[in-house]
Amino acid sequence: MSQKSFREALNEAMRDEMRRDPTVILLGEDIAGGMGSGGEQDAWGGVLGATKGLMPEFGRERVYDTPISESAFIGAAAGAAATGLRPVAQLMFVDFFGVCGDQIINQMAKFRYMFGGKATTPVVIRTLFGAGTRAASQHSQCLYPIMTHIPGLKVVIPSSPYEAKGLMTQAIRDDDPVIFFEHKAMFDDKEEVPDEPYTIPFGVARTVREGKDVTVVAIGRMVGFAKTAADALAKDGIDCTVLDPRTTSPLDSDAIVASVRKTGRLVVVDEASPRCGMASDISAIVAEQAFDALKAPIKRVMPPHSPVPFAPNLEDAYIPGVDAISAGIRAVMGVK
Amino acid sequence: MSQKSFREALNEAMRDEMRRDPTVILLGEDIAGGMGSGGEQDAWGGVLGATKGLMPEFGRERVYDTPISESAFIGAAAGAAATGLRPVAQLMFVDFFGVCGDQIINQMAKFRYMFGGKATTPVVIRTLFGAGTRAASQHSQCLYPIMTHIPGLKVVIPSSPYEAKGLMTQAIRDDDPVIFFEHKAMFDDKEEVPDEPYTIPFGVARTVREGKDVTVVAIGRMVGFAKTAADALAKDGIDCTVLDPRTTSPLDSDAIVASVRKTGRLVVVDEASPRCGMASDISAIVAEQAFDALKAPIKRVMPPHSPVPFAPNLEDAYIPGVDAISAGIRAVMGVK
Amino acid sequence: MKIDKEQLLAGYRIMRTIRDFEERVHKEFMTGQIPGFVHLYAGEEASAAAVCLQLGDADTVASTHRGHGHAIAKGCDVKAMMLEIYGREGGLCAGKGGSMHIADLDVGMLGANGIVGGGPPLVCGAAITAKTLKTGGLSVAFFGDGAFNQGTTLESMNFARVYDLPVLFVLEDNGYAESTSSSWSIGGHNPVRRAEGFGIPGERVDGHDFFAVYRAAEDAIAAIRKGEGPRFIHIQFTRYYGHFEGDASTYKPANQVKDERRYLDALKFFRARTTAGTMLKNEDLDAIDAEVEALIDTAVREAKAAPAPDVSTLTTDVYLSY
Amino acid sequence: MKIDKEQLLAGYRIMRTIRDFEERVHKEFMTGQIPGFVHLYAGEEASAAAVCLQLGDADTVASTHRGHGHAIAKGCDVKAMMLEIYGREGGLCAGKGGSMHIADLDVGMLGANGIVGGGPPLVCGAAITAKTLKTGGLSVAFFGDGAFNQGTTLESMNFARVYDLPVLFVLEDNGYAESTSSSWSIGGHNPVRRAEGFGIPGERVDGHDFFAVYRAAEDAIAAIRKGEGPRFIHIQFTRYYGHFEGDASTYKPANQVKDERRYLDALKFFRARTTAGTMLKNEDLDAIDAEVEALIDTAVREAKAAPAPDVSTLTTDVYLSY
Ligand SMILES: Cc1ncc(C[n+]2csc(CCOP(=O)(O)OP(=O)(O)O)c2C)c(N)n1
Ligand SMILES: Cc1ncc(C[n+]2csc(CCOP(=O)(O)OP(=O)(O)O)c2C)c(N)n1
Ligand SMILES: [Mg+2]
Ligand SMILES: [Mg+2]
Repeated sequence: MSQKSFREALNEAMRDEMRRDPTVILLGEDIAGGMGSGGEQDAWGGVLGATKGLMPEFGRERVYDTPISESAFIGAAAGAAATGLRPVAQLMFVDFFGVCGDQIINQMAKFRYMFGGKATTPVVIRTLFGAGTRAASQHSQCLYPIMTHIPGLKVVIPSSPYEAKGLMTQAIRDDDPVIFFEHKAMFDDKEEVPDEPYTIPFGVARTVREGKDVTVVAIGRMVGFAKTAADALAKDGIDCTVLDPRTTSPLDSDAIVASVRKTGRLVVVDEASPRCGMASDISAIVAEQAFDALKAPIKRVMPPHSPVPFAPNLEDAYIPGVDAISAGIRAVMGVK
Repeated sequence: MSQKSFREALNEAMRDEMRRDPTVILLGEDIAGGMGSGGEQDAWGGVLGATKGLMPEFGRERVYDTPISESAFIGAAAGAAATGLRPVAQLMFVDFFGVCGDQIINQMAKFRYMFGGKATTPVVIRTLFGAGTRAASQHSQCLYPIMTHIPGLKVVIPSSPYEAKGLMTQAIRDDDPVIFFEHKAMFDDKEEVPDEPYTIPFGVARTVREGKDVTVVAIGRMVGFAKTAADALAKDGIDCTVLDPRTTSPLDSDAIVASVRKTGRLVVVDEASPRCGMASDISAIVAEQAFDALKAPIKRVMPPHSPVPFAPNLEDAYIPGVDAISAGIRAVMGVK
Repeated sequence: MKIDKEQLLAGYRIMRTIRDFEERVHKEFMTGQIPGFVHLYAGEEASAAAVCLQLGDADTVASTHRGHGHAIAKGCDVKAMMLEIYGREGGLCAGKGGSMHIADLDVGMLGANGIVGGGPPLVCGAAITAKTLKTGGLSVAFFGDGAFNQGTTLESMNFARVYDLPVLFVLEDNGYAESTSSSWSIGGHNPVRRAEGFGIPGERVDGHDFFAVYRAAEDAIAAIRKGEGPRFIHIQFTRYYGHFEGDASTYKPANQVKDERRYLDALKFFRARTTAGTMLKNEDLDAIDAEVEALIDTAVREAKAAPAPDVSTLTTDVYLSY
Repeated sequence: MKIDKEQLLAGYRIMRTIRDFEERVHKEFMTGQIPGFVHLYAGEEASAAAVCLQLGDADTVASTHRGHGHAIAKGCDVKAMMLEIYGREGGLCAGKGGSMHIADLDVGMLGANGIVGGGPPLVCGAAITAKTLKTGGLSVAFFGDGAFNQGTTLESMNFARVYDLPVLFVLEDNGYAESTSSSWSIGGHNPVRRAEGFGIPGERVDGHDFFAVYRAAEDAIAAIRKGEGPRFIHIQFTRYYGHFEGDASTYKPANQVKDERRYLDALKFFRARTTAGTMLKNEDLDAIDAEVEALIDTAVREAKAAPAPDVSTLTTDVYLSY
């Protein structure tokens, strides 16, 4: 056990699984770095450094730096998975989904079903997401609702370093295609993380905080914000449960519904664009399954329906923050 | 006014706008057909024939048959729109979104915002969607929730020939990027359609049927199914309002909320995959804005979370049909 | 070129099976009992046969929407294929895939594909598996002239080159993508030169000539197995039927359609060439013809008689666990 | 090659403006006041300058994530660009785009692009506009060596070819895509041959030599304007800074980094060549240097002093109407 960053947690999970299982390989742009350069090798270690050190340990036979050809190498990951490997491929930013989406939504996601249950496709697509780094409209999106929408994919969104390690280990061992979302603004977050490997099962929500008045479901980076808001509101006598679904597909709707049955109120905090997003998804499930328990309208805390802006003040206003979450909780409590 | 098929309605709208405005051009695979062949030209007229006759009338200077290079020609449509034309490009099946998604979600959708309001991108992407033709997993998806999720896109889903013509005319005249969904199982549907051009505004729902007990919101092909179900239930004394939003972005949430305020009950019928779909989106809006008016849980009638199967009996079971809709309506009415 | 009698007969059997399968599907499709779309491979048999004949268990192929031929050549069960095309229980893909998704990973057939250009990336992955697990296998991407303009295909060629992956790219140029002529759609009009632009050596062959394809594939496969990385073959031939069933092929010049079966038939050529001398006897081939005819007959009969899949399977096999 | 004194001075002014702009942004970035990512074009000036100098109002360019140079060369307002990079009110894109999305359609600059390979398809569209509206314009796609392996780029080359679109494809090969060497990533190692594989004539030039780029672009543009369809230029040069600000470029061999500014400087070469004889005088160039320095200085000062955009603009300009 030691303090580890989100980056280190991911690195350890990948390293340990590569040690454990020779069929685990990595693919991605500059995940080692220096390919063909004549200069420092492993100079890059992935865009935010999460794969640093893996090429030196496992060699270029298992760590594939790739040309900028996402369709080719994400598709190669799918093809390798269907034929016996466990590839972990990095789609550097999930915003680049559009140049290789077919291999994700029509190929890896559907093999098993289309082929009548014969295919096993244990592939992990790691990808950076989220706003907050002044990276503007094409490098700040969430897009996990798109992945969640597609049957055949599993979608994982860790909310802390501990979560990241356990969920990544599970993702690599999992036999289905997993899209693994890493929030780029969380890479330096630190907490106590075990040194040995462990897994966190998919589809089991984490209770971050237990309270009787409101259920707050938050995703990814929003979990920390929701906890901060809830802790502060506790001083005002508002007692929140904060749930982190961990995976949006499968989604632990049972835990969410059960919690709302206790609290009678739901706030969903989602950094994704609001239309057809995860906040709506969770809201709809609860409106169907726990309607009778609801004491107030379901409140969704989300960014506006606009691309992510560049200017810092605009981006800050875009992101659902602690204040917006507090306001949402107060609204369902009917207090100012 | 005359009986026209969905196909003819689309064809007329495109033809009339091309006559009216020389900046309207068409792009797509085999939208005329016979390119370079030495055989019959216009042999194809688009995969379901909606553009037949347009190349002979307007020439190959305005009707671009393309290689199978969706990124190139969908992106070209975006680039042409940003520089002064009004391109109508066909992405043959929306399932192919994954090979050209970037040009849709990151380029055309975001130009105006990213460029500080300077860009105008009047492009229409026509695309076939939906199940029911035994076309299996990669040719039967809806995917409009993905487009609806992306700020900057408008999303249109006509539910009949009359709707198709008016909405297509509006789409071509509209100054924002429009994704225009055409249900492939509806091309031979017929109804009375005016001969002259007309537009149907975006963001204004259509009341297909007015009733006091339940609001049924249905999309695309589901509108007809919902009407059939509602008409039959009227005999049992269940009086439904059926709303067709026509466009999912912008969405006429006011009309939906107002209707639910009257009826107190909501059923949403959506052919898209259930997670983060339109049914959830509409449900969440109502759970937020008309919670106090709701007398029963919101019911979503949707297909299962699986790819679309090939075998006819499986596909029939997959698609939300009249029976499933009736059952949904009965459920919110609390009757068997 | 090394090819013995047994292989010749095997090659002919594949071609005959494909031809009969497709002609029968064509006929049965008109009765309305086959659901959905079918794209027939008749006329293109020499490609699948001559290439796949030289593949072993460790080798894999990715196919296209026009996938029946590759599936048969790679060893998919013909009766299970027919059940699949009819959407019946016992189908190769349990009735969930249909014609456009015929696959059998157990025999190294990575799937027909509804997405033009869907296969080439997958093949790079299968090649990486072969390299990593040291199976000695190679992987073949069959793709059409239309698919040759799809970015996924082009990227894959580059990717295979920079990693010297054991991949054979087979461009099946049947002259058309739907109604669009490949003489127009392929800028530069020289696919071999395009492949060379990615550093991949290639050659062009007449796809009506089994022996020409066999020899080109033999050379390419030998180089790939030696570790030289990817190769490319541009096969030119004719599809006998429309793009899909229902297409009348009016975009083809009329005389072309009229003549192609008569003058451009890989099976006829094969028979003429192999029986002119002492290689094979007409009876050998006649025997295969009869066997194949019986097989296809049985396959269709069984498919028509088979029940639809149980409706409970609608939601199975989306995931291994969920 | 036809180039008069006025154009030479204009070309030098562009290069000097780019160089100063980038060096200043580099310096200011370290103070922490510039938000987000910036990718600097210093070292590559001759490409943007020599190409864009030959473009007119009807011509358009699509750029990359490394877009400042193309924006300046195509005539974007330098002060508004600086405001944009700082994320301030009055920015060229109202503060919403930032460095990676600098654009100004009014001057034919179709945008920097955060997506590698995002621009080439757009350029095909701008070329179609030019053809349809008979403006006589052409469109230039600038893209990097990394982008040359992106399917979108490759598809666009084919698309431009089959329609003979007035497009100039300019491969800006600065040796690296992030830390990946272009000598590895481009299969076949011969971009000109790759372009020829799509039927597009091309040539390779030294990008540190303004005159070499100018001449190649002049030839290409003349052919395009004559209606011969797309052309390709492979420009080889050096980026002086890291991939983005913050990258220490350790993947480059150490001596390479040390020497490149000294020996591979388009501005130095330009001065030496133009002032060796009677073409230009040193004073001419010195005057431009001083003017540019003052301009950049003002731009930075004004940008730092400018207010942030009004927060109400967060949700404006998503649509024209909604
Ligand atoms: C990405 C994508 N675009 C378009 C289509 C529609 N489509 C199916 S087959 C086909 C033509 C393919 O031509 P080619 O690659 O030459 O193969 P062939 O049909 O001639 O065997 C087209 C356009 C598709 N399935 N996928
Ligand atoms: C589709 C896509 N993939 C990856 C990236 C991340 N990325 C940004 S710039 C870059 C390298 C680009 O290299 P090159 O095209 O040579 O341009 P250069 O940076 O050298 O100017 C990469 C990988 C991206 N922005 N878009
Ligand atoms: Mg073809
Ligand atoms: Mg580069």
